[in-house]
Amino acid sequence: MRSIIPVLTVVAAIMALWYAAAVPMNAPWAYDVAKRADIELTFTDLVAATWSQDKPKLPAPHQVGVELWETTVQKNITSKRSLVYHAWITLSATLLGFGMGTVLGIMLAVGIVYNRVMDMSVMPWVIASQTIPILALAPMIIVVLNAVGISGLLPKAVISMYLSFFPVVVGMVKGLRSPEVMQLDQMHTWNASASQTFWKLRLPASMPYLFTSLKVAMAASLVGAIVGELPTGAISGLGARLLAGSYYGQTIQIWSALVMAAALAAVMVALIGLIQRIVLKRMGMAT
Amino acid sequence: ADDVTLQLKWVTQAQFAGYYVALDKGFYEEEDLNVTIKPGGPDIAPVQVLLGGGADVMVDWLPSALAAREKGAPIVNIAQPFNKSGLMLTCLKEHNINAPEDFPGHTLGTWFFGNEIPLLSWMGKLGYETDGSEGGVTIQKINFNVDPLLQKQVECATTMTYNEYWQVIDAGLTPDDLVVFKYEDEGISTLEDGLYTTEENLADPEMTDKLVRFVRASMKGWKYAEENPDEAAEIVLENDQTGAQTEKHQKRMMGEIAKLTAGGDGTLDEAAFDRSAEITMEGGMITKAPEGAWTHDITDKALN
Amino acid sequence: MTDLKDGGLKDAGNPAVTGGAVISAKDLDLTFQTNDGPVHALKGVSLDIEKGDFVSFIGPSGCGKTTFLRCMADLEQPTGGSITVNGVSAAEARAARAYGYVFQAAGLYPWRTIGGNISLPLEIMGYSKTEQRARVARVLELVELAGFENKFPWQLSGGMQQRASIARALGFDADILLMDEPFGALDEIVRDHLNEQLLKLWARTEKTIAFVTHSIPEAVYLSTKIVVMSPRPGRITDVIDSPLPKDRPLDIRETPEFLEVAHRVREGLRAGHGDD
Amino acid sequence: MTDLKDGGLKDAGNPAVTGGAVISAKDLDLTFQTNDGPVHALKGVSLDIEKGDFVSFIGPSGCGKTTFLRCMADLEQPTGGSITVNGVSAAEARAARAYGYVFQAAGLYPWRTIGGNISLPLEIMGYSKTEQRARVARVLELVELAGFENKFPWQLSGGMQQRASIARALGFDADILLMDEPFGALDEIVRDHLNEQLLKLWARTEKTIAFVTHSIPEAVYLSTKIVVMSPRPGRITDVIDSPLPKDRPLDIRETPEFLEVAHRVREGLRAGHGDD
Amino acid sequence: MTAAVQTKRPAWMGWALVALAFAMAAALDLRLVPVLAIWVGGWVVNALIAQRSAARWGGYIIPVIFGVTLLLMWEVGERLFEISDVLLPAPSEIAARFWLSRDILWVDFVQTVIKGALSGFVMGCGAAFLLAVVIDRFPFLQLGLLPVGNFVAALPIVGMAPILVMWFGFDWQSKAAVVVVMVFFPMLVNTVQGLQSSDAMQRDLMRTYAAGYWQTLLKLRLPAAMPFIFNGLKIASTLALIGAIVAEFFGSPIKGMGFRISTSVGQLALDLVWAEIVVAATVGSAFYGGIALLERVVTFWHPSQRGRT
Ligand SMILES: Nc1ncnc2c1ncn2[C@@H]1O[C@H](COP(=O)(O)OP(=O)(O)OP(=O)(O)O)[C@@H](O)[C@H]1O
Ligand SMILES: Nc1ncnc2c1ncn2[C@@H]1O[C@H](COP(=O)(O)OP(=O)(O)OP(=O)(O)O)[C@@H](O)[C@H]1O
Ligand SMILES: Cc1ncc(C[n+]2csc(CCO)c2C)c(N)n1
Ligand SMILES: [Mg+2]
Ligand SMILES: [Mg+2]
Repeated sequence: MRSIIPVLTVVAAIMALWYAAAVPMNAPWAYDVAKRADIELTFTDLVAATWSQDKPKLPAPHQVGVELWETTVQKNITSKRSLVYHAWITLSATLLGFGMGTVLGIMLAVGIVYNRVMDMSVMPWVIASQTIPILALAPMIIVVLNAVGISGLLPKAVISMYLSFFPVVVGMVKGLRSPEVMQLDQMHTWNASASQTFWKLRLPASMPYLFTSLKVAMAASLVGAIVGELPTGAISGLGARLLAGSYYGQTIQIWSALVMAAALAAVMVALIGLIQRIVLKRMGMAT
Repeated sequence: ADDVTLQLKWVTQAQFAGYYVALDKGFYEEEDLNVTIKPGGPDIAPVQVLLGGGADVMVDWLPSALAAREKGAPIVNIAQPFNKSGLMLTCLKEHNINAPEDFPGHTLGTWFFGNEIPLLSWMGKLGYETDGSEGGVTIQKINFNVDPLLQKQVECATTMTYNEYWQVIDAGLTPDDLVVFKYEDEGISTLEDGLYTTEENLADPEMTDKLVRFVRASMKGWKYAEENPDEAAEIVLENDQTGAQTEKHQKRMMGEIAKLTAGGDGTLDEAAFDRSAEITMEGGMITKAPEGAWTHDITDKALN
Repeated sequence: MTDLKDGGLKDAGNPAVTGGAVISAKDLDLTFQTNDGPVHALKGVSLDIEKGDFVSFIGPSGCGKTTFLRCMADLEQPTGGSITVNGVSAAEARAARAYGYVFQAAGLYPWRTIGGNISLPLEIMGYSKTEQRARVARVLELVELAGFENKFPWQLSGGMQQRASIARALGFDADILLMDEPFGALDEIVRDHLNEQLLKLWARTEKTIAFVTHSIPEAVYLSTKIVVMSPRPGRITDVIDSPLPKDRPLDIRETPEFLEVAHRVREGLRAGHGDD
Repeated sequence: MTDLKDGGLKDAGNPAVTGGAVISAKDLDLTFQTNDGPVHALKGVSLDIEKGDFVSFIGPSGCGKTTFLRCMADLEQPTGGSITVNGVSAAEARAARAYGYVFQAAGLYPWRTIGGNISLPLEIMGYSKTEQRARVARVLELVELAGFENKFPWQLSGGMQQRASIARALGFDADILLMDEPFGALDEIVRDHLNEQLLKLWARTEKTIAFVTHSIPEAVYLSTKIVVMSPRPGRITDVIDSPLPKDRPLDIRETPEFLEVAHRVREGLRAGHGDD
Repeated sequence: MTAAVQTKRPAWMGWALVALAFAMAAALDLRLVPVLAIWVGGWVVNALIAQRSAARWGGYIIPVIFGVTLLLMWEVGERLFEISDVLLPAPSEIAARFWLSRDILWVDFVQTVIKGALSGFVMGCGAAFLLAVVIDRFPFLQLGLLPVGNFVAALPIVGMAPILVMWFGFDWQSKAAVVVVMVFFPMLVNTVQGLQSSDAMQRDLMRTYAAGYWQTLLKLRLPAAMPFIFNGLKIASTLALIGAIVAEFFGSPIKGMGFRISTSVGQLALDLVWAEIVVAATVGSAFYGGIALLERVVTFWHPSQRGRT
């Protein structure tokens, strides 16, 4: 709560900067238009012109705001022109991919922690997999899945999964290894089985790491869903909006889709944060 | 009903009105077909979808189809609804480019994905280097929109008569501010939106039969669209799932598209094919004249 | 506490006890391989601990006390010699849950309450819920932490955490207790109190206890046998049998016998230090 | 060590010393606001420490010993009363680098070697490189860690780390030493040795020392004055002036005077415990 | 020690599982059998090595064998299942293309990695580091900037890239800008957290010395922050390369890895696409590995570096 004033200050500062930047960035076009119409621009004319272009290089905040308002509040949410509808499409792929990525990530992490061969062989390849540009792979993934008759939500979710399992693996390997030697020795003195050690020690000890990586994974998953929406053709979802906006030079539409995506990510991450706080509190680990 | 899946080369827009009209007006149904239309996008190569089994027919441009064929993809043109090219190069007048002689020293933006071929052939014909060296031009890869032209990052940009050109106009420029070079006029046009399928499909009589019916219904759709452009545009808008298209733009696009399909019945014009293949070869996209890359079988059966 | 002894696992490690020592180490060697050469943590260590013995280990830092205890607990594999616990190998004794171990640091799980921490080994060993509750209550009483059952470890002072960790090791019926400096973090008064309690528990239950400490008075006050160790390589330099009676009020510490034993231990220790 | 005293900053905090106590607390209050209500860590604490005094603080866990020391060091702001150090406010004294502080835990920086850790305050206070080297060598000698200069903290046992942290506080010329249970992790022999060394240093340099401990014999052996504290709220319950001479061999601990003082301290402590 | 906690399952259970897998594969498609056999073979070899050697070289050889196993499965599978080269080329074809196109790959590498990724990485991480130090000094900024920063960091790169290309032009500058945006916040957040990670006692110690702000920063907070800073650098290293490549999808001069990948897909030159992917993965892993190595040197004192090899 105490951060409200600083946040508002920073937001205000960013808005001011944004408005200011819009002027020089959109000015060349404004001058062009003026020249063609053969009029001289005063400074106020210029500012007014740069903040109200149809296809600005940098739209003014209020333009994005108006577009957001018109495409969310003023549209029926089942309409194809509603940003909420597209956000929902993207969100469903995001959540599915996030779920799959989390499960895959945890399974890999358990394998790596419990199996020496996996520990030594898998990790470098997991890292390498993340250095492959996903935008190059995404179409192939879509096509291959298409070929075996899978289309719609799942291919996008697979790409989400591809991006989101990585932070989970890294975090969970660290987390599952976070119990101290002494704590493991204690389990040993009680002759606890491997599964008892996992459920009663390694897993609870890894919780803080899990939640931190889940937050990163959620953001990555959203990016994955959007990337997955590009090569499936501009069908629907925020990615399609970005794409369509880009083909028709609709900067404002791009920006509003962007802001929507960021807001979506922020909400989901905040949700994970909330769950984290509840779980860690019940575990007595809240800070 | 028999299932047929069509893979488009681009997003849902009036460029593909014929197919959407056939779907919407029940022409496919009349042929006992159950057609699915898959929109395309920038990163999807329809050939891959076709070969991967994700589609039975695709819309593609001839140069990229020939290139794919040479790469080992056994695809064949079965019909050619577009008999004119809509490709052109649009320059801002302020850069003083009024004729091909003025190109040297300027930056020309084009889409890649095979769309650069006609431009490269053209430059080759004009005798200009394309690497930005003295006396040549600079070729710049641009995204699929006209921003680089408007932002003056390039001086000329590839546009389609039916789409990007009008985006330039919508941005506030007038035709007087522009100089356009139509590929059709420069004698370097290649065949655009045609229908392609695999050799494997053609070897299968059942499949051929489906394709015959598909082409017949599609051409019916095209003719309907030509005659009722506004209604066709409405149908396209209804099928656009992004909700990003505008009515004004699609109606105008349909008007332009009709000019490209006018006068054709879907049968491939061999002369046009040979010319396109030659230009593609000059551009270096293929190395030898293609063989068996087209067939009249389907159109012959469909139209009689 | 006596009734606890009737619980489940008491007999598990007992078969061979009648025959000899509860813990018997013969010529034990343990060498750690480190990057700057081997460290001889234990060398030629032999010791027999009889049933009901209270044995203290004392010696300078790094002399191998913890290592020796860990060998008994099968937490460390000796590189030479042999060790048996309850007549079987240390590993088998561990599998039979023959001992409770109190580590040098408290090591409570931060995500479990004090009660949850104490019931953890009970859960693992499969005690029933009601049995768990009963035992937790009893041992909390013993270490004077009743009422703190639902607090989390970090809500307690260092000394209280240490006591909770002792309670955890007492919760189940092991005949052997291995304790590594359990009272290090406590002030003198609390320490005296716990010393008394431990002696009482030991007298009542006839457990066998191995106890590491840095405090000479504590070692003398508690033990029937004091083992003095010396470092580099870690070895036993002296084993002192205490002449003190089994029943020991706190003020026994001012008797001449006590001071005499303490003096002997101090001399032994000093000798070990001189070795360096 | 005496020659160290000629170094740079000796006079910094001295102006008012002649007038009165080196450390003077008057009616000190310190209340921590926590989520389940205020904790009165110190309440109405008044104490004068004269130049050259060796004052020990003893009391049950949580009675405010550490808090009191932190107030002297300007690491904690009292919520009431006043405290002066060297006649000026604690903050000014800190700025003048009037004291060295040994924390309850060693707190060495893991990325510096032992030598690097000891020279850290010297770097900050602007000693020359050669001076730094000389001082590091001297204090390492003092705590018997010569030869470990280039080891990293985690390569040392707990006791050695503790000694390094003591050495760090001795490296520069502060007239006041504030030590919070510095010998907690050490075994009896080493502890005795360091007790002796500390007494010698104190006698030689006439430093003023405030020293927290849990051990009654240690408090009695070292101090000219023993302050017994009691918790909830933290306050001083007894101040005992030691009748022992300034020159104290180790075996003074077996004299009746010594035992008499120890007894008095124990009684005071016990009374504090009874309060709960 | 800890390894002993894991109970050993009898060996026959493992073999029974393998046999079952083979039976199932054979039932599905006979061609799956050799593919599976390669997998099992590679696994067994690795298991043997892992058991034999706690030694260092095991750590290098095992991932290599694992990778070779995957490649072999790919190659054999590709041939057996007769997958079209237009969909997925075989590793041998990719290798051949790699060799033939060395000069193209090199030009692309310079354009994308050196000019785009590296410069963006340095600028982004450098700026984030400096801002983190400033933020750390002014808690007001920290309270305000970090939540907003998290929001900005969530802006999907595929949306940002075209905008940045529009702003900064087609050449490497816009690629660097994309990289800067991508690496900025992970680095910022990690550094800020790192600068706060010194514990209370370590800071109190500095207070007792009446150390100044800069002394505390240099001698305490920065060293203590290093593990976190390296975490940030590691994340940034993989992001940098991806960012530069992705940005090229949205406009570029006619060279660069992203350019090549996108145009080659259009031309169905999938072997060249994969050759570029191989370059990207190799460079990315090497970059990551280099930073991990540096981390080991700089933060040798941190428990995570001391404990495990
Ligand atoms: N895991 C290990 N690797 C290498 N050396 C070790 C290890 N554990 C202990 N040592 C070394 O073995 C010797 C004995 O250590 P041990 O912990 O048994 O001492 P200790 O008597 O318990 O000391 P303290 O009183 O400090 O607890 C020491 O020199 C120590 O450095
Ligand atoms: N930062 C803090 N916030 C809240 N309460 C605190 C804080 N620091 C200390 N206390 C409380 O103040 C009281 C005195 O603590 P202090 O650390 O001074 O005790 P101590 O006498 O040094 O105990 P010990 O012997 O365990 O070191 C305790 O009850 C403690 O819980
Ligand atoms: C894979 C691929 N994507 C886009 C185009 C170019 N193109 C064809 S139609 C069209 C729409 C014009 O409004 C565009 C941009 C292509 N040839 N191949
Ligand atoms: Mg020990
Ligand atoms: Mg304290």
